[in-house]
Amino acid sequence: MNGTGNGTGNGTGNGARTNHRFLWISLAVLGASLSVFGTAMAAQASGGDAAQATVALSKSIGVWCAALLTIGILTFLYKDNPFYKVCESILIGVSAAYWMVNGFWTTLVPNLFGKLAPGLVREVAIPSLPVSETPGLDMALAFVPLLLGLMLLWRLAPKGGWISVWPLAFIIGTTAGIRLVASIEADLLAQASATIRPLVVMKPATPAGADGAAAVGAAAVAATVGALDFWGTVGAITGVVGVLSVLTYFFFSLEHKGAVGKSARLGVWFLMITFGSAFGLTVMGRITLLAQRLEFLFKDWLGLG
Amino acid sequence: MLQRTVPIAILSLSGLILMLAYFSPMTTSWGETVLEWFNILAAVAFVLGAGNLLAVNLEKISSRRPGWAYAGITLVSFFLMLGFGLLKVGAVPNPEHPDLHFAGSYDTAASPFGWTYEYVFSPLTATMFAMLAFYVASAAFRAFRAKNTESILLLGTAFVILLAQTAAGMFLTGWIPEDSMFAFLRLDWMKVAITEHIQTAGMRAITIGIALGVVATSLRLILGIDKSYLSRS
Amino acid sequence: MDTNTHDRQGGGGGGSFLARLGGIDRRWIFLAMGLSIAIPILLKLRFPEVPGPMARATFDAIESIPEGSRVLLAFDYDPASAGELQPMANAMVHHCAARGHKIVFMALWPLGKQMADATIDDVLLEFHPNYAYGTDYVQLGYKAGNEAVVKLMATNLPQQYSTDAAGAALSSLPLVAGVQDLAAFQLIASISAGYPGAKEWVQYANSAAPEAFTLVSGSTGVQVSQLLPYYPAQMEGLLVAVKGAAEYEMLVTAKYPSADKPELLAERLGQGRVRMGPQLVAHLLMIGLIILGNVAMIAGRSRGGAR
Amino acid sequence: MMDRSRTHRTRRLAAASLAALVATAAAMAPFSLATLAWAGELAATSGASAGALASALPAASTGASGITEPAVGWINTSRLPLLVALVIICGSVIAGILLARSGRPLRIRRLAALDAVDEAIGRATEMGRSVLFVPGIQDMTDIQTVAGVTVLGRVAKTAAEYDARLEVPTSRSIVMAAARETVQAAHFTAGRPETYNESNIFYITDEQFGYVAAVTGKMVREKPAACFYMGAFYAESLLFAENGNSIGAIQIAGTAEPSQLPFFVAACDYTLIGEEFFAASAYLSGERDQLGSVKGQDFGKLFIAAAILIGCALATAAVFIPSLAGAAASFKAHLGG
Repeated sequence: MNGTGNGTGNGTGNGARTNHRFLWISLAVLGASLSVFGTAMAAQASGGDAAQATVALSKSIGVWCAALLTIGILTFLYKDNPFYKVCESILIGVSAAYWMVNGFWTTLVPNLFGKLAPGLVREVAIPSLPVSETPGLDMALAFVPLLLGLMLLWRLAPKGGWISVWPLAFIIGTTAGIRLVASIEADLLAQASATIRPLVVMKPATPAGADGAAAVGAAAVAATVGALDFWGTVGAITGVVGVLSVLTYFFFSLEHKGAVGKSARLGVWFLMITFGSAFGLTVMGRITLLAQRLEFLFKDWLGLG
Repeated sequence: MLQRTVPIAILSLSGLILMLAYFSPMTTSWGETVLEWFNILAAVAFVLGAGNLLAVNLEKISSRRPGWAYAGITLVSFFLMLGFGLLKVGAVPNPEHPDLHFAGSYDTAASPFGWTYEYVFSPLTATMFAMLAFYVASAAFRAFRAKNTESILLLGTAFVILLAQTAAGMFLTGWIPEDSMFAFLRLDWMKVAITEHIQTAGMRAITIGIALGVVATSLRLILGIDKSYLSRS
Repeated sequence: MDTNTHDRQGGGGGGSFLARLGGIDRRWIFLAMGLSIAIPILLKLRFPEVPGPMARATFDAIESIPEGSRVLLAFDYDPASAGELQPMANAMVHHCAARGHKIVFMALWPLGKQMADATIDDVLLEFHPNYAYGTDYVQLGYKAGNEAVVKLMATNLPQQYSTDAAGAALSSLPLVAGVQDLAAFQLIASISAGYPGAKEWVQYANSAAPEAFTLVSGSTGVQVSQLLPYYPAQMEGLLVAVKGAAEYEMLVTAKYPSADKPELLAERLGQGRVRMGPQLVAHLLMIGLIILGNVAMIAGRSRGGAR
Repeated sequence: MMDRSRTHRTRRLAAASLAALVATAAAMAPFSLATLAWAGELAATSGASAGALASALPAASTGASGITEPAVGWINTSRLPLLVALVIICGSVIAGILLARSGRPLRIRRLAALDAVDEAIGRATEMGRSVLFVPGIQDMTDIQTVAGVTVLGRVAKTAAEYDARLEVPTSRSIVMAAARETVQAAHFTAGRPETYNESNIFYITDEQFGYVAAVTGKMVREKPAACFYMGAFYAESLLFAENGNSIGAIQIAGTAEPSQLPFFVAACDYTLIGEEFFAASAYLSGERDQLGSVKGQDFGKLFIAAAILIGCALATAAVFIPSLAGAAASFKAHLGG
């Protein structure tokens, strides 16, 4: 532990005073922003043109803000620079807070506090919080994650940090148990079952009235059995051979030599085609993303087109 | 004992119970309950993340490490957003309960939190995402070189798919009649054949392998063979 | 897997111009990519699309059902995928209305209802002002439950949707008053960005009544590989990504132009083609880059001997 | 014929697993009833996911319809085939472990990517630069993250032995906690607990692209000589790999996210593909038990390959002999769980 601390604040040492000053500065900035927005909201509430003007102003400030931040991120393509670093720092701060706020209002308040103190939550934040028929049981069950959470946080305490391994063991254990069964069901068996198909494909029964729907009865059956769908058959065999050869590639027990080596090599070829195809198919979506950013810059910000 | 045996026991037991719980109608929902607990746990653990974020950035500032000013920006934007959200600053009142401040919604563009989401958070993340268009190009240029059979297949497939994705594909091979015996030379035919037969097969095998890997990894943990997460022996 | 070990040296290290190209500063590639997307957007470049078989099949599916058929359009996406899917939605709504089909809107995604509402305002009522709510179109809105919604609709639609999105009883809306299940529709289209979406429609709607209706779908590029196995057996039409949208737009606007608002129609039903401009140039750039990289490698190899 | 012997085996295995389940269920009955009541309540009150749950509950208890086995209150008979598959697959992994314990020589092929791990860390040490380990962007509820963290344990041990500086930025608080435990454990195992520095494992933000912005920024500024990407990755895979390449780092990736494999394969030096990634921590540990479990995975693969071959043979035969169609379809359906 070389003085960086772990969130307990016990390691900050000689920089403590600077930190305090910094905290005060950020609090002041926070206060200032709050008052600005407060005024704007008050103007909006009072109605009239002033409110509309405020909304329009807040939107055009917003568009400028978004445009500058967009450009800031793009400058990273040329090289790392202070503009990018500012954008990066804002992004980290804002997004970390965003997810924490989200977790607080959508998980902690309804699912934890709402179980532990439903009356209070209903009174303060969620008037529509459903009334439970078994509040006692709910509360008891809500204590489990709370307890686990507190054990996890215990690592911030100076002593007994080993207790935080317990909730981790619980998390890892449950994850392993749930995913084990789920992956056998949804991935292993489902995919194996989907691979199974006839390796010979015949043309569909009646060629959909191509010959004026003349084929009836025995004639139709004869036509069905006779016609081999060449490309369908090739496709079906390719699919099964592909799955089996790639599985051979994943064999760990055998060196890739001899017949196994040949099959594994074929498997690698299948993998390469798979990856090439997936790569090519993704490009379109990525270009759309950039096109949308550029459209925003050109149209919404600069008013071109 | 408390530091080593108990965690292993907790892990094995919780894993086993959840494995078997799936098979009884009475306990099927346990998995979902645990995942719900996990969400709460993750939200509680934000304290850990936030504490760490503070510690790292405050240390940068206090020791005047290079770039300490950026740490300041991170902290200011963090606290602003956190304050806006937790206090529901400027929240739009709930029409049914206009008197309850905390019942209002804080994420519409009319509130500071929603505004910051719309004009700061979204453009920043969307632009980071959009950078992929550039990196896809540079990766294709650098990595798609015909060095051996494998790389020829990789780049050849990507090449065919890229051509087939645009009007260029139709321009080049669209004149080949669809019902002729040379229809397989059409780029759109090739694209469908590759994705439907080969890519599907490849992805299937990968998925089967992954499932087996998940089983083995989970079992190693549940059986207590893999104990790499245990510190302080 | 070791695929790429020797790349770090690039193709640089002297040699001819071509060989040096292999180790070019990647920022030139970035610049080229940026320009190849920016310029078509600024110039609004549109390239002619040649409709492929899938877009044509989708178009034909909507053409082939009798005029005035009852059609269900499911908006299974949100704004994040609107870039790819909204052009399809616009063209499909215009196409259905131009054929005189009666349209029922719904959504499996929470924000899908808003996308549908926007499409109703921007396309349906804009180009077909005679369409009346209740008799010519109905908005059922969003229902939570993913594939369970489809399953229930397949057997008992009024139980899933007892009212429309605005809360009016279905029995009060002539278009859907007598509808019992999905078999009452001649065509179902899912414009789909993932789960739940087109795949669930195939699995749970089509399997319940395979002969009753035609199923078509519009899909994002990312999830298309999951849908390909169903085309054309279980899904008669499939529009894929912006390209599919652009091709379909071509077909629809060519057959059904707007008499009084041609410019507005060209804009609203031209988004796909406008977005294909940057796509075409950027894809050609990528193809060019791959060729260039290989030419540079071969040039470097022949000069520097075997490496 | 095939089908009958299969059902026979199914019955026997089902009986055995049933007995095990009875014991577990009996032990947990009071608790399970409580949970059930609670889940029912939840379903009645809160929205979409719970709605699905509510519909699942009655469906589960009546799920026996259509299956020949009689319905028993505390076991979901429709999931018996899955239970059988679970026993077979887990059994083969356990068999692999037992085989390893029996002392027979274990032969397992090498993975180039894992041979490169030591080399990459050694190179970073020589150059006096750091090693970067990215454990993916998902939380510990994703088994890929768990696998990534176990690989981290091995990487951290080597780094501790070489005295290389290892940095682990995480995008989840709980992953940070788990990574700290693991790296600390690795330092203990390496016999160098004093060199463990907790502040090298730090949380950035839960937001995917915020995390990417921070990590790529860090990469171009500090230029780590080796980058490991082990865990669940989405769109950020290529952002990491291309920036890592531009700073000349050795890059070793491992993920089971099929959609991102193409980008890692194209842009990284070595990529552990899907199953290889899950085998990596066992490989790196070098312990017999763990290597045995890798061998066990191969037994599982043999089972699956055999099932696919049998199914295809049946389905192909059914094309010519229509009376086999029922058997083929039921084999396929039973395999699907």
